[in-house]
Amino acid sequence: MRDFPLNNVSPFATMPDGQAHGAIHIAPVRTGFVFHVLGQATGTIDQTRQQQLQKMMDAIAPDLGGELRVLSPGQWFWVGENDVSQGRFGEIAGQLPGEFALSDQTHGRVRLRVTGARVCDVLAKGVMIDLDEGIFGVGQSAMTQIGHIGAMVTRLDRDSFEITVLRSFADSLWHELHHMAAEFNGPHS
Amino acid sequence: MTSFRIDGGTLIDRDDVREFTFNGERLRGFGGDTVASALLANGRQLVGRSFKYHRPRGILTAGAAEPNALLTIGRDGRRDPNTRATMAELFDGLEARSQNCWPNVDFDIGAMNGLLGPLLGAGFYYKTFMWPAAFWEKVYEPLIRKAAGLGRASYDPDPGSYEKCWAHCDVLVIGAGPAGLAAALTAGRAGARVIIADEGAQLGGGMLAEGGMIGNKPADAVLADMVGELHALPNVEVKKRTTVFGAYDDQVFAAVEQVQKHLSDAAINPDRAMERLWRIVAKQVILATGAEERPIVFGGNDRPGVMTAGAMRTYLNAFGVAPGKQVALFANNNQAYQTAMDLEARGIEVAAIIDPRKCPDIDYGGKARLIAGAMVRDTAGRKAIKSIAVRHDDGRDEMIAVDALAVSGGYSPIVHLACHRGARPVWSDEHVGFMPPENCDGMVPAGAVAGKAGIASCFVAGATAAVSVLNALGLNAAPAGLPDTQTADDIAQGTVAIWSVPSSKGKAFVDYQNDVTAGDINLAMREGYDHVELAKRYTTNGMATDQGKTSNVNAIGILAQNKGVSPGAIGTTTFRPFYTPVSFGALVGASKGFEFQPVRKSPLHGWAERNGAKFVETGLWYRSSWFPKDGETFWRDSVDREVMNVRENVGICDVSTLGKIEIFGADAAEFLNRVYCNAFLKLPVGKARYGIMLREDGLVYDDGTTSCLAENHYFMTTTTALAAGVLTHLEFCAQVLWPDLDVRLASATDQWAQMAIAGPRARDVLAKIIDDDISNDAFPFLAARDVSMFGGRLTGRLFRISFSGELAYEIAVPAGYGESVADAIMVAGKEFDIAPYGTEALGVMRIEKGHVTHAEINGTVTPADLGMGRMVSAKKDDFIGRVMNMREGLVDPMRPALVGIKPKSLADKFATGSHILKIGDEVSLANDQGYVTSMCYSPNLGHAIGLALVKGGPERYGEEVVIWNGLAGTSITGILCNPAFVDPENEKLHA
Amino acid sequence: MSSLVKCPHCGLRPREEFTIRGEVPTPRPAAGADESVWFDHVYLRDNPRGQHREYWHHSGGCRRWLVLDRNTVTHETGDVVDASTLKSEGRA
Amino acid sequence: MRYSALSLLGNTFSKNKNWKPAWRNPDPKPRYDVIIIGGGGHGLATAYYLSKVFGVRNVAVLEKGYLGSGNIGRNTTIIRSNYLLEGNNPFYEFSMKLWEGLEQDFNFNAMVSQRGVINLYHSDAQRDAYTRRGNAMRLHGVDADLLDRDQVREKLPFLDYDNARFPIMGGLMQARGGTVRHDAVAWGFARGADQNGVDIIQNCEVTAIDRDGDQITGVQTTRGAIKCGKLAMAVAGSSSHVARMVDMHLPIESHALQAFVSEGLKPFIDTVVTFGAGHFYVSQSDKGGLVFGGDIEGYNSYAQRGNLACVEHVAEAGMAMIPALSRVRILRSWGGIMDMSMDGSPIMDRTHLSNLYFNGGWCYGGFKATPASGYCFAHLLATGTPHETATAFRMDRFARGYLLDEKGVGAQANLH
Ligand SMILES: Cc1cc2nc3c(=O)[nH]c(=O)nc-3n(C[C@H](O)[C@H](O)[C@H](O)COP(=O)(O)OP(=O)(O)OC[C@H]3O[C@@H](n4cnc5c(N)ncnc54)[C@H](O)[C@@H]3O)c2cc1C
Ligand SMILES: NC(=O)c1ccc[n+]([C@@H]2O[C@H](COP(=O)([O-])OP(=O)(O)OC[C@H]3O[C@@H](n4cnc5c(N)ncnc54)[C@H](O)[C@@H]3O)[C@@H](O)[C@H]2O)c1
Ligand SMILES: Cc1cc2nc3c(=O)[nH]c(=O)nc-3n(C[C@H](O)[C@H](O)[C@H](O)COP(=O)(O)O)c2cc1C
Ligand SMILES: [Zn+2]
Repeated sequence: MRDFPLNNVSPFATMPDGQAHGAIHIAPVRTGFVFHVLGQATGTIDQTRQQQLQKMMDAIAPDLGGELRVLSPGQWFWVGENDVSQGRFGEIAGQLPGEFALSDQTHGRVRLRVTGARVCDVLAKGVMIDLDEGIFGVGQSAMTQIGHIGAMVTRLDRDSFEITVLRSFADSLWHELHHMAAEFNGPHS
Repeated sequence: MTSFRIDGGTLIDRDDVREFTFNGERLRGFGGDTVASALLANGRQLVGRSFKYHRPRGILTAGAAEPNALLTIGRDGRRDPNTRATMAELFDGLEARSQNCWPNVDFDIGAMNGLLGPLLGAGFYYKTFMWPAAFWEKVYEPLIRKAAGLGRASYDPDPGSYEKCWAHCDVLVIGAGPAGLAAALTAGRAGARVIIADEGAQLGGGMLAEGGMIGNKPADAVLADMVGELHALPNVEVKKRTTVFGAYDDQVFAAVEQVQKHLSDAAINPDRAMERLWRIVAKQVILATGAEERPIVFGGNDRPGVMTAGAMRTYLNAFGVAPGKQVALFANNNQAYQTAMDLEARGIEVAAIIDPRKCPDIDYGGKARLIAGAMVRDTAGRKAIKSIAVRHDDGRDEMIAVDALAVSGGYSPIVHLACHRGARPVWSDEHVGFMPPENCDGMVPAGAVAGKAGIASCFVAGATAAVSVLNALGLNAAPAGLPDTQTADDIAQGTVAIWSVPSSKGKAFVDYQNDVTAGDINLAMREGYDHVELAKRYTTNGMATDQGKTSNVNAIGILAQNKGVSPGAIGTTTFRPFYTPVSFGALVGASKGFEFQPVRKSPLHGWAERNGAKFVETGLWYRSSWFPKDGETFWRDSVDREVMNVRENVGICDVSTLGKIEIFGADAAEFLNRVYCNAFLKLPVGKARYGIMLREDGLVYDDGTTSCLAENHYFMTTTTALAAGVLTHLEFCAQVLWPDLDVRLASATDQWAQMAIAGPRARDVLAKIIDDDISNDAFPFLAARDVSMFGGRLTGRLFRISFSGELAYEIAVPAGYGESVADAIMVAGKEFDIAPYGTEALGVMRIEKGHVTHAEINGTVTPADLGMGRMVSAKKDDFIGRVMNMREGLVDPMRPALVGIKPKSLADKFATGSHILKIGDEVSLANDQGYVTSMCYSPNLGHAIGLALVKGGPERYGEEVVIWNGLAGTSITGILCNPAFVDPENEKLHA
Repeated sequence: MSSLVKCPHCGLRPREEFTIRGEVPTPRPAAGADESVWFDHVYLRDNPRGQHREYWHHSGGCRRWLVLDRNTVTHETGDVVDASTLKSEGRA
Repeated sequence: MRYSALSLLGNTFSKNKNWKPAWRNPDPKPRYDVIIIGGGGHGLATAYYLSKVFGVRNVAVLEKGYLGSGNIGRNTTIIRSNYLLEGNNPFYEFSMKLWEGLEQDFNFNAMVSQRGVINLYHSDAQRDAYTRRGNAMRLHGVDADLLDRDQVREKLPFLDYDNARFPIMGGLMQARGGTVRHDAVAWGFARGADQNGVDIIQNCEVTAIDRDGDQITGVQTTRGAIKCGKLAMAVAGSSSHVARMVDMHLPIESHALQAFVSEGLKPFIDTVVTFGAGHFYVSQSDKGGLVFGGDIEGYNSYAQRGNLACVEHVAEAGMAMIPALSRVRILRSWGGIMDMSMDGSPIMDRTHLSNLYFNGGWCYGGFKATPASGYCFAHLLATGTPHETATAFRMDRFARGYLLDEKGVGAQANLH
């Protein structure tokens, strides 16, 4: 059984890569990693601590090129585009200073992207936070709810968002997003 | 029938002819018409029948307050009962029907009720229909119910889709009349994020009915300019056909937008919503909702052809519809005279103006005869008004022939939204109406809602209101430069209240829709229901679909008059959401049908599907419950086979849905020791332990295993049902109770695909894919650690734990690899006859083994009740639930405790939920000994077995009892026994 | 503030994202405290008409337990703090 | 004046001019043998049975607002006796029996309508729980039937059987359950009590309670001080607030619950239906409105209103059960304040003060209890001992661990 083929199956395995609703595109992200970084909670979100952590990460794993997304005081998702093996994860977890614990969530939290000129109108059908660019700028993340489903929303660009969701909800969210985007079907949107 | 369409009509497009049917008859209207204006244009004054007396009714208003003209529009799944004809836009092919009449609206048998009028006064049903008692449900009530209700709702599914959105703004402007438009322009020009919402199909509010000039420009041109500019401002969002229907905490406003309901079937885009719910979060709010014109309460005031003066003006100017050929006006205020002027300007004869004021302070330059100090006391005509009876101030009566009557009893500011959160409107003698509450619940009122009238003063009021909210937002602003108009004036100018015409002949309606008359209100007072809220409930005034928009203030006035106090001393009834009724569809949005709640899928879902699983909903999860094979037609066939296969060979089961929590931190062990009732401090690395978690009240919350993977790193599993609850509970403990402990929690439920491999050959199977030594010595019962798999290509977490009671392991692998690993196990296990098993088989095996689940852990049991009293640590000085667990009632020896139960005659069956009685005892609740919590057919034992919570518990092993199922009408003899039916010595577990 | 809560970590969020536990009772008694003290802590509530301190969990966001000072009549909210900060003040 | 078809006819001829007030509007007397605080269903029923069954007639009911302004006037009117626990079921069945003869008893048509209550189930576990419940009812002689899917479909063909997220598997039915016209219950009891000499005093808020040692001597009200022999609290959502006047802390939290009514419709739903896969229950009123509700808001509140999130949840659950509701429009929503006890069951007992009696903790289920609560509370007040069906509602059950937790969710009020 040593050679038994092992496939890493994405919950989006059967989903098309860039499904379009007029100008709205919904695309799964099937590679990369999501690590949950757990520091001791302090009761407030601390920017300097995050910068220090980012520096440490860059030093420990420069190859990963990941970024931090705030989850709560002392906790982040460390997200990047490269695939990371279990072994490599173990090394990184070992190298991180003792004050931080690391939990691999690459399989538990999956990502997709929604892009297009009317993307905010699409997301406003599920997300309560104000997506006005002046308020929720590029690079910002928020753990929130899309309809009934919890998800992290990250602004990648003016018209582009990444959504990180628990794997078990991925299928439902995928369909929900398509439903939300359906009105932009057609050439004019 | 003759057409009443005349020239003009700013809202209609005469090139856009639309056909529709009314009670089956084909009629025509224009684009821009409402159903009401189209009906009036076609000379249809009679449109429906009233609720109780089935009186002929026409169209009273031109807006949201309409009490009479409720029609059923559409058919099948697109049927909307109780639709206000005044708000429904006409589309091509629209089908409208009258309601509450049989056989038809012209000849309605129900009108007989009118003869019984006096008998059917307010609250009559409370006083009779009591004898004989059984007749209520059999005879009286069905009759009442048949008669009650208005439209008939469809049972057909609604083909339309719906959605809900959030919106954010600096300034929300509610209402787009002159005040709202001026406010939105001012705020928009200042750069604020503005949302302006209006329920109408077109912005403009009162301006739409304005036929004349504003300054030196036609009113419609002024309006077009303003609307054009608003649309052009990128920071202003204009929402037409959008009713703000509720004001909630923290400036959250609920609004519903008619996206496609006004379109013909052919024009509907199925990818778009029919209606859209908006949840608007606003920093500042301007209330520019206008004022409602009140009818006057006089005899026969409900005759078709009677209409509010403002509505008449709207039909005339905006829709080009003449209300009649010979019209009278009955009004107690100056504002309403405008209707007479406009009628005359369009060449319609105004037969008379009846004004109850002795010397109205108005300079009416028209031709109409002005009868001052007089009142209309009655009307005549069968299905439409033919004449009015006027009582002069000298007591003389005069009949005047008319075919329409405009009435105006003053104006009621539309204060609803300012009162949804409990604020009360304030009576104003000056305005003869209830004004917005003192601080207006954080909104700034502007325009008619604040007592202003005239376009000029509303412009100014709107702009000024906007400046004040902009300043509050820290924005510098100047009032928008707006067209000049006439001087400002007051909406209530010269209004003299008349709450009901004392000399009324016949029924004088206060609430048209619920058929409440002035007499009913007087009766309620006489009988002691004199508080405004009691009067409302006793008479049902204001409780119809219009919520008393046109009637409440008149009812209050009548109460006040009779008591000799000011209406302010009576007060209003409570304003509640929804301002106008809102469909379920809009409030539900996309969360309907199968999409009611999201589905959670296990990472092994695809694998289970490929293996033919039947799924079952467990909370949000879909779990594989059994795996039928060819030839198996009945679920039990599969389940029995799966169970036997595990007990004899080996099986694989998806347990990924169990909650999994990673626990890190220097104090993790101490933390676990405090949240579990049993000891956890000394759990060594590489070991798992079964734990019981109590609530602080000492009862069992959840159970599961926790493993020590490394120093300061633990892995907890919870039941599927309480996965979220346990995490939340642990977070509470960590953050609130003991923030000084270093413990960090991460949910890992979705990260891992987890499978149970159970059965005597479980080790043989796993050894084929796991590189490490998993012999009994190397990996004994309760061992737990990372293992290398597939020649080092994968690392998994292996746990030697068993729910089935067999030699068993649970292996967790990163979710994406779950399917491959499960496939590999199936291949590896082929030679051992491995078969997948589902939650049903799992359930059978755990009952056979006497293991508990939430069927037993039902929130009312202690560990001792479950036979696990010894697990409760006596040594630990503190853990959640320790003290309350020792209360007298929780250690009572007669508490129900866990036992096994089986039928005495092995062929007998029994059901979960059956109760236990002592043999020979009378069947009564007092004799209840307990109940069956779980049962199954045990293929190993060949008969039904169960678990039960029975008073006295294990003391009673061996006792014969009655297993009583009154619902099924069965009662069998059972025997109480040890719940471990299979392998009570745990030999298999340790093999 | 019963429609929206200003989470000190996440900003303004809808009530749907929160799990509410109810009143902040008397502090959790010491392990050796009397049964009656425990009874008080577990079962008795002030339940005032007016200012009220209560636990809300931002379960759909940062997953922190918060303590809200909220008025039970007007629903207006004063302070919202991370619950862990109360313990150090001896208030939890 | 007795109400009957005859009196109705007679008054019709006199143009309804001769109807007498349904109750007097007296000024408070200086002293009463028993003062009941709270003119809701329970307070009024207590006064009615005290005066009628136990012969105690020098009684006042003090109501801070108008008669029936509390929960009695704002609930979804469902009555049933489908309780699980031995401490609860006989009491609710006693109440059901009282409902069954109530209108003739107090000569007021409260439209007691035993149209049946069906609780749907969607899983084996729910079916098992209902089997246990139904059998507990049957043990006590209460009617209960477990319906399978087809039987439910026959009675309620318009539920979602085809595309439901949580398919309907069946239901537990109590045919004797149903609805009662809420306001009429308050009015009927008030009129009945008034005719027995009870003073019903509206707009009279109790602001303080006077005591002498462990004795209550009287109350201070917005209409002056009034002395009393015994004092009885039946203030539902205001329990903690009033109890605080005598330094009593209660295992109770106050929570808001919203209810709703749709536009009037021709007959649409014949029975009361509750949805097992979400909080939703619905019936149709005699006037034609669908009356329905859901779960409490979750936060403590004394404001009789709720928020939009709950409105949406209720609508979602409703439509999941009945897809045809999509185009039915909701007319009005309102709220009431629930006295949520820490085990979800009521408290009816003496207190630490010798002549103070407490009745509360009814959560969102106290309407159906109204007659029995009045009867049993009157029994307790008159005899000093609990009625045989209300012995489990003791105040000390929490401290002693004899909980009446039908749901099994423990000491968190908002979960009950
Ligand atoms: C929306 C909703 C739906 C419900 N649905 C159901 C249902 O379907 N079935 C069911 O069985 N139950 C239901 N209930 C619960 C039921 O209505 C209540 O449990 C029950 O009415 C409470 O008893 P009561 O009638 O005596 O209370 P209330 O009518 O609330 O009476 C208490 C009275 O005390 C008065 N009061 C308070 N403080 C003072 C004071 N200081 N001085 C003087 N007077 C005071 C109040 O003004 C009030 O009138 C529902 C409740 C609500 C709000
Ligand atoms: N009712 C009358 O007949 C009457 C009486 C006096 C004056 N007027 C005239 O009306 C104008 C008053 O100006 P104004 O701007 O104050 O009021 P308005 O009546 O012109 O505008 C109010 C607008 O708000 C809308 N609205 C009300 N409640 C709403 C809600 N909940 N959601 C969405 N939209 C809602 C209405 O449909 C209307 O379009 C003046 O021109 C005045 O002369 C009319
Ligand atoms: C069973 C029941 C049916 C109701 N039906 C109606 C109705 O048909 N129309 C209506 O306007 N209100 C109806 N209501 C709501 C009342 O108008 C009112 O909102 C409720 O009694 C609460 O009082 P409040 O809003 O004055 O606080 C109903 C209330 C109940 C309890
Ligand atoms: Zn947060």
